[in-house]
Amino acid sequence: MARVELRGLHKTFGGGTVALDRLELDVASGELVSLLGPSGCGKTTALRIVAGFETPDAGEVLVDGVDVLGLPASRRNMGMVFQSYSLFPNMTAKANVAYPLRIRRRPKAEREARAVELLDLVGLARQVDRYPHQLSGGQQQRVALARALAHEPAVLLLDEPLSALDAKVRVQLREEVRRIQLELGITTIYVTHDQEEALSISDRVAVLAEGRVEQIGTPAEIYNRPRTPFVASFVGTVNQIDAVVVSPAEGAVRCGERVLVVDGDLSGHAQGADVGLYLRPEDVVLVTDEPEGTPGASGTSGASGTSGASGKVRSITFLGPVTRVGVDCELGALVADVASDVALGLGIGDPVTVVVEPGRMRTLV
Amino acid sequence: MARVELRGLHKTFGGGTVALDRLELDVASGELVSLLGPSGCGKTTALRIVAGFETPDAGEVLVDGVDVLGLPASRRNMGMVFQSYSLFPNMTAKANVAYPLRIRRRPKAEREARAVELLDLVGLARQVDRYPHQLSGGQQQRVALARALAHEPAVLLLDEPLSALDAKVRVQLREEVRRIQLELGITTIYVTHDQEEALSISDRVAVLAEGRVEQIGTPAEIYNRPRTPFVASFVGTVNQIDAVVVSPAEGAVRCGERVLVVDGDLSGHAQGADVGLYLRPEDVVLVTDEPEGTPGASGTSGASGTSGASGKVRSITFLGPVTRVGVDCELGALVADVASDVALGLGIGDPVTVVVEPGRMRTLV
Amino acid sequence: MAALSPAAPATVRRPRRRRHLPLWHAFWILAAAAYFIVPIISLVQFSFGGRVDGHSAGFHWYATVFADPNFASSFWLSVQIALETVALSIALLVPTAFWIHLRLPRLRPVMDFVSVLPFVVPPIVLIVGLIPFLQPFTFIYSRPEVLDFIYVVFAMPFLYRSLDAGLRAINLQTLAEASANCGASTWSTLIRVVVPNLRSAIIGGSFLTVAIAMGEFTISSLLSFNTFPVYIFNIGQSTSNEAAALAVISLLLTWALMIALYVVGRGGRTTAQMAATR
Amino acid sequence: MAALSPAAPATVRRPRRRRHLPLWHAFWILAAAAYFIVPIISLVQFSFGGRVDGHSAGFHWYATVFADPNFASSFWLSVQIALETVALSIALLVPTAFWIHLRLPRLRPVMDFVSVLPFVVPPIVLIVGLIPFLQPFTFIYSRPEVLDFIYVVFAMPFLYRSLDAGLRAINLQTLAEASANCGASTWSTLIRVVVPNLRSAIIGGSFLTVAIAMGEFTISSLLSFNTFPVYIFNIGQSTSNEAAALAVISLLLTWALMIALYVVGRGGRTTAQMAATR
Repeated sequence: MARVELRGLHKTFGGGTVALDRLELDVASGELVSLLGPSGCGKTTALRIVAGFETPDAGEVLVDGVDVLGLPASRRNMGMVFQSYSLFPNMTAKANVAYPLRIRRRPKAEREARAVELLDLVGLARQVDRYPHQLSGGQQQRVALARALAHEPAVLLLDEPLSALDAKVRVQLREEVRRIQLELGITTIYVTHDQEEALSISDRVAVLAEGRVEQIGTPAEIYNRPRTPFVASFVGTVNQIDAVVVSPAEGAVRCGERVLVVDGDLSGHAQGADVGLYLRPEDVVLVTDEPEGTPGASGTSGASGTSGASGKVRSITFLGPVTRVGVDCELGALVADVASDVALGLGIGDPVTVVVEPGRMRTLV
Repeated sequence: MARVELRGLHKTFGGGTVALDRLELDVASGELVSLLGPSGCGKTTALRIVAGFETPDAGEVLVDGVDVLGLPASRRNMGMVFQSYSLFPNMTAKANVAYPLRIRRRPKAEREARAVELLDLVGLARQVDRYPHQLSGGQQQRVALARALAHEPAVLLLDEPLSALDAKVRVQLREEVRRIQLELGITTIYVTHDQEEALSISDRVAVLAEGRVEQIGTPAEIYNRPRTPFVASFVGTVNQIDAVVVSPAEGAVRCGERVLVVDGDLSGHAQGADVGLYLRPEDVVLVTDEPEGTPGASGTSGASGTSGASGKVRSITFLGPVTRVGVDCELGALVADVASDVALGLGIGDPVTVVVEPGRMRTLV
Repeated sequence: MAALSPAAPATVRRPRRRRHLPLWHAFWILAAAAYFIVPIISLVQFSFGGRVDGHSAGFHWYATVFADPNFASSFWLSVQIALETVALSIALLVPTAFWIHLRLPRLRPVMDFVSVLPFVVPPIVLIVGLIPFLQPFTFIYSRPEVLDFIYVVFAMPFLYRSLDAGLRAINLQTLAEASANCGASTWSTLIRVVVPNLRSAIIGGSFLTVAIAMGEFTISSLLSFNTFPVYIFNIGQSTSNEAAALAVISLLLTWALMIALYVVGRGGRTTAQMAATR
Repeated sequence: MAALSPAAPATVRRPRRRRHLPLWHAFWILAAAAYFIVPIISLVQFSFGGRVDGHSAGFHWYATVFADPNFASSFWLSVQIALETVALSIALLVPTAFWIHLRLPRLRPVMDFVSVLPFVVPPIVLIVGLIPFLQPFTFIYSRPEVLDFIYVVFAMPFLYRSLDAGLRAINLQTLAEASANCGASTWSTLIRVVVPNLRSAIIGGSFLTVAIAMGEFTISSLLSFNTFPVYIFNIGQSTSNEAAALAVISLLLTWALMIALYVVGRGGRTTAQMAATR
């Protein structure tokens, strides 16, 4: 399998828009790396440069150490799945998958066998003779995936392949894409703007903003240890709290009237400096202010948390497994995700105590 | 405010497709009811009949007890927000919002004042003079909402208003739609195929399938007490487990070699009858098979659950706050959503014990 | 939002309103009758009209037409010119339209503009300008092939617009990139992916080109070539019944073409439906 | 997936490949030159050519043209017919196209088909059929207004297609429903929402209609009306230099029209961009 390196990729579009700003990225052999970012962050441009559909102003794209930028797209040996349906409408599913082999003048028997085998792999063994317009959106993208794999490419490129599909199909198909990628062990670059998709499918996620990699790491690293405010707010939901550093050595900050100990390195900050704290909604624990003896709404965690701030319920949004509760408290306006059966006891305007375990309140690394 | 009743709405399209099958629905004054279902379930047809864009084959649409089917769309006094952007491209945001009042020949000063007031309500006070093509998708839908409210309609109709928007904008805008709806107290019918959207925004959710209401209830009722397999699997993720009734009176079923006590009424089932159990992934607790003394992965719940089935980890998908773990166990192939920090200790192939609290395993009501 | 207007008036008309056939709908039926059917009926009547040797004419004028050697020669001249025009047009325009859509989309408005030029510059002006220019080059001027090159220009808008619509319907950019990604050269993509999906656009545009080349009168008359329309016109100057018979024959040939066009058009709609599933 | 072919050949050409100007690109530049520029240059030369009273002609032929009272009368006759044709076409086609798109989309392929009829039925055939039919009705046949009705049919495809493209670009169904939901009648929707958004389509189609009505030669010649193209032709039969001067004047008028068309076309693209943001 192939190793892909993007070195100092720079691309400016007409009108001076900087699409890529000296982008650096390494994808190890057999790895699936997602490029995650909002629209306009350059993720699709980067992929299209790798595929050969755009030319960078500067930089290199190395596949196993060899720069491929001089090669036209048709000779780069990459398989690509596009965002919009890209099947050839005049060909059946089988003919679509066999097309890369027909171009390579492989014998008819070989290419048909391989097409059937790949369609079986993507779960469409019974739809081989259907035309694209006879297939659902999800099925069309499965065929597109099979076609992208037909000529045994060194690298698989996926450009938001699931964004046109329904939520249920999207979840199902992303699991299959991952299963097939692991089965074949093919080096893969996956472009998406959907953070859950990126977290769930990737070996590593590269979060892009304004043409640069803001952070790259495993899904858990990106989610739990975001390095910039952009990553923290783009990946998942986050509460942001302003604080002032009290003691860099002990990791203590003052937030309103309270002194809290946070997770993360404060050594870069001077005493008295402003610092942003962030806190995931699932790490905010709410304790209802009920008479002693009745257990708090969140049960065991109760008063053991270090920072009990009293507040009031502002909004309650049922999301299924969890309920998102908006609370106004001394730390500011926070949202907390609590188990839905716990939230059933809450009403708007109820007084609650907000408890956060010390390790959960973090500064950006 | 107005009460809306749909009585026996029936609609067949050319080719014999039944879009609506004697649909019944009551929407109380000031209530927000979502019509939730997959594409083709008839939800949009129902909304378009209420709006006056389609004519049913049979049935009535009553607004405050008066059948409005004889009225053309232009005289029904309803405000609608469409799925695709529906702003008039030749008019500014302000002119778009003022349009319903221009049609009604209100004085220029009045309609301008009202347009500015409504644009302020939807958070676009500074974009009043922009043309639709100068606005983002989310802003266009805000203007469309303001326009739908301009003539003080009796009923607000929303046809998947957020489905063309990005995930982040979608979440933000649905909160605002709900805020404005509560502020104005306007009777609202909201069509969506996104179950989280329906759960989070509605007073009540009507789940539609094949032109009929499968179930109607509050978001928590729909999520926690689905009445049909369709509702259980369409709303949220669900594990389905086959079992045999042992004792209808005690709510006991046999599942593989185990006898479990389930939540839900089994009195309709005979002893020995097959029954489907369902179980939300967040209700599956995994206990790692570690030496005594070490707490189980899920902490306190541990061995206190009634049904410890031993199994093996099949897959691990990081989703952010939770990690979805696939487990093969005696109950079948299950998925469990566990807190991500808990899941960090798990690897594929690890032995685990699956514990389910008795109340969590449910039969369909 | 202080007060709401009442939800619905108390009086409700129950009978479902069938929308009336609008006025212009009726107009178009009458117009079609007036413009196409009435002249054609009068034409057919006329082609069987007049008296020959004291008897009613019957098929006399048709027989006269087929007996005239100029009928066949002018007809085949027009067919030959039409086919040459179509072949030349396709060879030039299919790659051009493909390339403009794929690589030079900024040129699309320019092409849209160029493709209306033949309508906007009156043929009479072009020909008045061309005649003094062409006259010295007798080896071109005297051969009917000169019409091929002129008709290519006049038929260009029709074929180009047909191709343009066809190319817009197929998501060309993505299909071409997918094909390149599969290893195909641009030429290979054109032949294996684009042309098969443009089939009905090419055929539809070709029929129009044939119809225009077969029916054009002004230019061939001014350049003094005895094409089929010129032949009809000349006959019409002398024997109007015979001209009517000729026109009927010409119409029947045209209708055969139109039916083919309609069948192809249905095929085209199927392609459009495929495209709509994107 | 057993073995993978190597990722990339070892030899890599570094210099970025600028795509070559393709062959047909060059061809079209030459073709445009041959078809439009060369005749026009020859035309202009010719209009200043010949000798008058032993001197070079200079603006002599232009002076002659403007001195001829038939110039003004034929020109204004054509302008009058063109404007009548445009007014009639817009009044008939805008509501028709709107209604078909909104309520009878199944008729769209039929309209597409009807709108090519005027190309497919050669004018010469229609006229040969119409003349014997019209001759008895002298009160129509003898007035130039008969041309309005004929030109409406010939210009219909252009205006209809322009409107069709305009209507496709504006998401008509949703806009009309939104307008109805706001309380507007269908008529009100047409006037306040549809027409303003079709402005450039209507103006563009109208210019084409004007150009066609101003430039049509065959029919007006056969029906013996002295329209501007017929006048040019008749002059060309006698004084070819004067005809060239006339053609140049005609071209300049046409170009004024084209520039207007281009400016409107740019406006149209802005509308398309708006539509693209949907």
